[in-house]
Amino acid sequence: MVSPISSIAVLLGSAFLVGLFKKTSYSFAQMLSLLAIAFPLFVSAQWLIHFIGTSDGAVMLYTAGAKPPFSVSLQIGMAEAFLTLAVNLLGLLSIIYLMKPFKELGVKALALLLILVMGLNVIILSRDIFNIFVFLEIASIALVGLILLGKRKHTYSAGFKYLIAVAIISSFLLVGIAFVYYFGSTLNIDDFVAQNLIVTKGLSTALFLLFIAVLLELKPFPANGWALDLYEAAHPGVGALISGGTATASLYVLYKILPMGADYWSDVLIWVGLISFLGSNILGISQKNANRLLGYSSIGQIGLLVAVIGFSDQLGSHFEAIFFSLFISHFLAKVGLFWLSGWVGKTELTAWSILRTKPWLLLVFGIFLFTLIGFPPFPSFFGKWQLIVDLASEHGFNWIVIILAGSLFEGIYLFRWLGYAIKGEKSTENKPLLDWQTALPIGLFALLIIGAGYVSNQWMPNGQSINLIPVFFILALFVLDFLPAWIKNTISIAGLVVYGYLLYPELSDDTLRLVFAVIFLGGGILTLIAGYSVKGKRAGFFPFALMMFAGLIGLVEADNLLQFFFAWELMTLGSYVLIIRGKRSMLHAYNYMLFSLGGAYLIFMGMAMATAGQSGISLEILRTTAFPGWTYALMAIGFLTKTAALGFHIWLPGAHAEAESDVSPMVSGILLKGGVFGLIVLFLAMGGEQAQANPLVYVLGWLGAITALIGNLIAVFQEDAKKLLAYSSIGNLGYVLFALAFMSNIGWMTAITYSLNHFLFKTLLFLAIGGVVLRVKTHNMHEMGGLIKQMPLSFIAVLIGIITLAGIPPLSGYAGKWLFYNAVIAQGWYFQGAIVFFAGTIAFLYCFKLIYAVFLGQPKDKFRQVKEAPVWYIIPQIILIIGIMVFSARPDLILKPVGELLSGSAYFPTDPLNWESVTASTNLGYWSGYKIMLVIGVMFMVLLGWLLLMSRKAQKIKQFDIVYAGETPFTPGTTHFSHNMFAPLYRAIGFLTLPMITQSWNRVNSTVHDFADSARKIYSGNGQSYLVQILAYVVIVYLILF
Amino acid sequence: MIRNSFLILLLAGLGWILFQEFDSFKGSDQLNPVAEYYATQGPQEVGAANLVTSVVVTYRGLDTLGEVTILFLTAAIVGLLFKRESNSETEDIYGTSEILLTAGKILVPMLILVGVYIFINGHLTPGGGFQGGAVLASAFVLAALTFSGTTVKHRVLEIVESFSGISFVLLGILGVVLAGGFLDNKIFSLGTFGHLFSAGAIPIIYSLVGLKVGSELSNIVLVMKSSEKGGDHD
Amino acid sequence: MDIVKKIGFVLLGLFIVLNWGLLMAGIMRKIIARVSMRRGIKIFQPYINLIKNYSIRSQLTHGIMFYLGPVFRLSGGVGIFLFMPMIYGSDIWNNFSFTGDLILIAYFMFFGMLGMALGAGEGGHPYSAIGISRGLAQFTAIELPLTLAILSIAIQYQSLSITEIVAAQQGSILNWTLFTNPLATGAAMISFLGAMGHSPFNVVMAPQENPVGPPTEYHGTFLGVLQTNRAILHVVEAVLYMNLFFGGANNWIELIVKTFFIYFWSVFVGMVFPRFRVDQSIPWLLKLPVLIGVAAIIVFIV
Amino acid sequence: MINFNSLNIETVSMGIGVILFVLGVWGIVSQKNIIKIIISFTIVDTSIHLILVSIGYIRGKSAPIIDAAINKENAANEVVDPLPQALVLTAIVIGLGITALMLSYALRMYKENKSLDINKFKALKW
Repeated sequence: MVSPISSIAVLLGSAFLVGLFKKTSYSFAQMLSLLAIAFPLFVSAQWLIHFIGTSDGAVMLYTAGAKPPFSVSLQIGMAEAFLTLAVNLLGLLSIIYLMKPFKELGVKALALLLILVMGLNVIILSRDIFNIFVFLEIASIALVGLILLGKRKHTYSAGFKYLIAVAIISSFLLVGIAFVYYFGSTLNIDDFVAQNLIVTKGLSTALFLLFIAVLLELKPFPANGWALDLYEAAHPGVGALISGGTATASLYVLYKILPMGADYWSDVLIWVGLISFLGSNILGISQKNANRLLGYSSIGQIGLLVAVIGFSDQLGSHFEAIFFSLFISHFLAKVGLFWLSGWVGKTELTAWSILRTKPWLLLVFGIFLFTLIGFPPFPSFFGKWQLIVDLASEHGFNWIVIILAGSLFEGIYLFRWLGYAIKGEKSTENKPLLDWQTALPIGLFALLIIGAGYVSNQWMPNGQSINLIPVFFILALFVLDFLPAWIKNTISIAGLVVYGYLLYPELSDDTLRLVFAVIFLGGGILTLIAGYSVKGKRAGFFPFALMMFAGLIGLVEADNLLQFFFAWELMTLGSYVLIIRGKRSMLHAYNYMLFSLGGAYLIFMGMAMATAGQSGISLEILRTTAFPGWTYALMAIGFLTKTAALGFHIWLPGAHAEAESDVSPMVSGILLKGGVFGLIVLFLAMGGEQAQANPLVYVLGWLGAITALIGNLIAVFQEDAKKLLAYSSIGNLGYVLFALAFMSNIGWMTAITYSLNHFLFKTLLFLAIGGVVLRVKTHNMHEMGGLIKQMPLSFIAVLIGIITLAGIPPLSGYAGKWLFYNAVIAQGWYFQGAIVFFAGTIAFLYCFKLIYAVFLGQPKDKFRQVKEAPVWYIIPQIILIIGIMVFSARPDLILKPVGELLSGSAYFPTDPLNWESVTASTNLGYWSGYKIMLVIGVMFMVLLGWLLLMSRKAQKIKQFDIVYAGETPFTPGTTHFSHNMFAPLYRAIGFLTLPMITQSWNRVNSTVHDFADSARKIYSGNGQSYLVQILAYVVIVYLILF
Repeated sequence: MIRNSFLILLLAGLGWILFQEFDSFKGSDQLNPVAEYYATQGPQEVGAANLVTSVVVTYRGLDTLGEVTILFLTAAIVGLLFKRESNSETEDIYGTSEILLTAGKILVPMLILVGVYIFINGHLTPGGGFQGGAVLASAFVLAALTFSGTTVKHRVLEIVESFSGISFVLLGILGVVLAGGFLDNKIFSLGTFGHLFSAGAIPIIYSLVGLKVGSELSNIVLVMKSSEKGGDHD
Repeated sequence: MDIVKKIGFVLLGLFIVLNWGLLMAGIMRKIIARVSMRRGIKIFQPYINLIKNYSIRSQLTHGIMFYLGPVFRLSGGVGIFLFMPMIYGSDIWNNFSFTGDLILIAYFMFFGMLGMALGAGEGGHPYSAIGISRGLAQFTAIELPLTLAILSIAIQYQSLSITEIVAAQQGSILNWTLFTNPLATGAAMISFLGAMGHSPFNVVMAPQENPVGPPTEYHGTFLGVLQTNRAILHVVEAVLYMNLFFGGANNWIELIVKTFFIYFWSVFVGMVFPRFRVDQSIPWLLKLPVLIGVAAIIVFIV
Repeated sequence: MINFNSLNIETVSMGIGVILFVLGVWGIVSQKNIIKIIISFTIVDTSIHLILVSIGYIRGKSAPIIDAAINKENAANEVVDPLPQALVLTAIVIGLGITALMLSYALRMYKENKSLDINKFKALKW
């Protein structure tokens, strides 16, 4: 195999050679440098393949024909091979990406890049601290030169700040090395470690200088202003080199010298790293400049990596996998983002809407951001998962909190940024053209992320347990995105059908899961049918829709925590994109994402605490968790953010109302059940009826009741039809939460009945109203009216829907209500119960408002010509109506097996529902859906017939032929009483609906932003104060340590 | 005021840190193993009378390569920084004093001679490539300052430095091919200890380094000189 | 017992209830008139109105839902009758109460209201909508005390089956819920006032005195159907309260007497008290009656 | 009262080195003029060289060059540590490179906005 030394020589030699070329022969010089970097790339690749293939240990490379410690020695192992590969690839692509700026600056600049790459290679390979020092200097100096590329404003001052900072840092480094040599009498790392000297005051101080200098090279918060200025001033291509190249090398140096120091250095690394991670992510929140923001984010990510190095002992055998996945995520995503920002050209975040002109770039941007945050299926997800789990097993909970908090803050700015890109107002001026030099590197890195995701998935313990088939299916959909919508739609539906068919056998015995599987898959199919009405490509819709459904069904399938969390995040990701597709959804999708992220991290935290001290990660261990209080509380709150319980509901109305007509039913009727299922899993873990005593359950009960009341009450006062439905969802989920909290057999029957009903009628209503909105192009109910004449089918659908919603016999809604009364009385939660029933009667108000204001009353002139909703909307509605009818007539078909399952289980054995034939009974009361249906049906028909008989000669009359005291109205506008319909009620109890929660959340939000904005003032821009910060950092850390 | 007192505190802290080192520094009475190896094995292995040189050029040759690279980088970057000015021909606006002129006439050739001597004998006597190169550079600079007409062509300097740099690397690779490893000097016979033609590749390497350093240093200075001339009118 | 016979008796019972409803309406109108120093209508005026309305020739419809509205409404009334055991201990007069319990009736009340609301809505007359919105808004507040009362008696009797509740009140008059659980009765009887639509809770029917409320647009047969329903509904609701709080009835006479007084209670209050606006009635209903209801529950759980 | 007999050469040079280091840093963080800052840096640099040399010094031994004075066999007992001297050589060159770059950047900054006051270059911040 080719020795890495030769690649060093090649790089250096060609650097000297390139310096010779004249401007005229520039292109030749360029070709030469490309080849010169391609060679070491090839070498590293060769070694990496070798090490993967064989189990050989690292290989020592000696120079000057003498053994270390007398001569400088290099070492190449798996890690070195991989890191040099990364660095060399970065170098190669940088030359391509920076082709134009390089040409402006001339051959010398090419030489600089070659030397930089060479330096990084040596830093990674070398085992001699002084040698490392020399090449660190080389790398820094080369960078100082490279920042002249694509000259921007203030480059010089930024360069000077960087230089002086690096000079100080290297002075500390050199002094440290000098004394390490004095006390250790060697410069070779391995030799030093082998001696394991007794730690004297002098030696520890020497090592302190060494370590702190290397740490400072990694720009720890807050001693990093110089680096931030450089990030801002330099060409993004150079920023990529700093963030991806030098940081990588310095990180590895840290890892190499770690054994030299005493044990406490691991803790120092952890604290330094985590403080960096948290600090720079907080300060990033109020950053408006893209490049500088990337700087903040880089520093944060690198901080996390430093901490991971510090954790290396705790992580043990998982260290490589974790470090790999986190490192590769940072490397690929951050470099890719820098390159993207180079293409965007303008610095302010809002300008990134320009990405919309190149959809695939937008996709890539999304991939990068989600990789940074750590969403599946990207590598960082697996890294973070394993990291947190391992830390939990060490009871390092406060560390976990810091990491998750940092990630959350990171999410705050990254998703705002994504929002700008997807939905921000189009920038007017002409778009930059996308040449291959830009497209190639970015695209390549995006692809590499996918690959890396697969690798880290396979590498991580339990990684293989994740079912990747859906993911591959989704990827395929991305590839097929060029096809017309109806084909992709068919493929997606087929996918769901087939998957359901394959899934059925393993769920057929577990009715509880089966019900939700039906909701998720069946609902998915139905709502996708509506999608046929969309013409054109509908680019980027189906992959994410399928992602959401894959996530949901994954929840049902999951039998270990990793699978569950994977599915959960997948669902969040897909639904976020679906929601943000709506017209005015930027803010709502942002809120949705932040709440989901926060919730997900709480769930994550809970799971981690559950794994602590237990073997394996199967869902079972939730029952035997060592910290029941924390685990359950955290997870419960996490799930409540998804079910939009009061307090976490503010994202829902906008998100559901502004979404596309056929997306609203997905995210309302179906997505919310994800949270419900999560709660079910959690409550099952809490262990059935004996959990009734659990105060958490009691609190959740009250929360559910109040949510139901407030949700419904707010819905009553909505003028926007979809918002009304959205708030009603909040209320209905409140019922479900309340019923689950009973932790009793009947209670759960109620909850499941409610979930199923809510799925049926809410999907139905959203489809129907969506169809109407599609036609009349407005959400405002008071602008509609009298549409029954144009849209009879939609009217019937809504009628059925609201009868079910209001729980009026004979339809299945009543089943829920009846079970409810029994459960409440059995449980003795009378007052919560009373509140919920009050909520139920209030629901009746908005039901009426919905159907009356839209379909009845006075038709408006502008809508006289509208047609019935598209047939693709009607079909699923009919299917759903049939579903409701069947469930109403024969509730036993579903409730019987569920009941048997519950009472059969160890969880809820006592007083179940008794069935004789179709009549259900408890020890309180009885109810026979079938007979009620029969009686009412017959009676209704008889009376109808009778009326028909009596008034057979009834004749149709005109719209305005109404008894109108004195005069006749002439405009429907004044005659259609629907705006602010329940004003008296509002005067009476409207104060309950004041947006207090929203206000308090806003207050939290603004507080955080103000803090970040004032905190980042420490980066005063004065090079000297940066130096003071560095000095202070050194001194303070020293005083803390000694 | 507050800032200053804060600085005082910081410096006190820094002083405290360094004092730890000073406090635990006791000097040393005999060589540590590594140094002893250099002293005992050095002459046989490398064959250079000047042990420092043997360490610099051979044992820690990689560092030296790094140094050379750093100088190269510096020269290149300074060149980039003053691109526009550097090609503006340096016309002398100060004029040269009689003394300088005379001194220059005498000194420049001698300086060149001394410089070359220093780096050629780098393996025997104190000094070496860097020192010699520095002297050489001083000669060029002096010349440039003195005889306003005769400016050294950047092109020439560039070629010299690139050429010497590449040859340095090539010699290093030859070490891998012919001898014990990268930058091993035993590619040529070690010769008789203490003579000019001894210590294998060291004299050649040092000469190359000398040339390189000389050209680079003079390059840097000349570029800056010309730039601050050109700088006045922009 | 075979289904034909059953249906026969059900229809008979329905006929009795209808007549008693009409008659009672007439009597009440008469009483009201006399109290306010008027001669008032004939006792049989409701019959006359009904017949007149059914025999009007001209019939105008605003559309399908306008048509279905009355059917829903009547189904609501008749349905409650069907699910209500009328006479305690007789298989003949317990109608179809075996299909569902108290909860079924409580929720089936919505059925008629919904139909009324929709039908009136299609009528396209703003006053109808105004009346409905007021009615529904007030109804939410009316339901709450009733709900609490129902919960209270459900706790008391540990049953939701009306038949069992009645059975538990047999024996002495002191077994009536009225005496065993006066608080629940109190709460329920207040909400009964609202349900009956007399003053002080009759603003629903009077956006302005004429034309009136939800049925504004209705006339002829449609109005006839609505009046039929009202007659039935009033009796049946009274029967419900009778069953729950006043020991039920062992025969039709007892039923008639009890329902008369229960109904009279609402008329009595209506004559004494002035009319609430909706935004006054709701807070009022949510204060005192709810407190009583809560108390009715507390006495059982402590 | 310092005991001068105990004050041997390497201790002195080490002490001076340390003091110079602190002084240089003081100059860097207190001076406003960029050129002065650079000069302070060179002081720091030099102090490091002093420290290195004094680390390499062996009491009473001579320079590590084998010539007439020192016989080859017994070199180990007669020379000082050559390694730190080699390091110093490298350190000097690196320092030179960095200093040169600083000066050129300073020159550039001066040309950009006719000032050498470090407080005048705050365009990039936060």
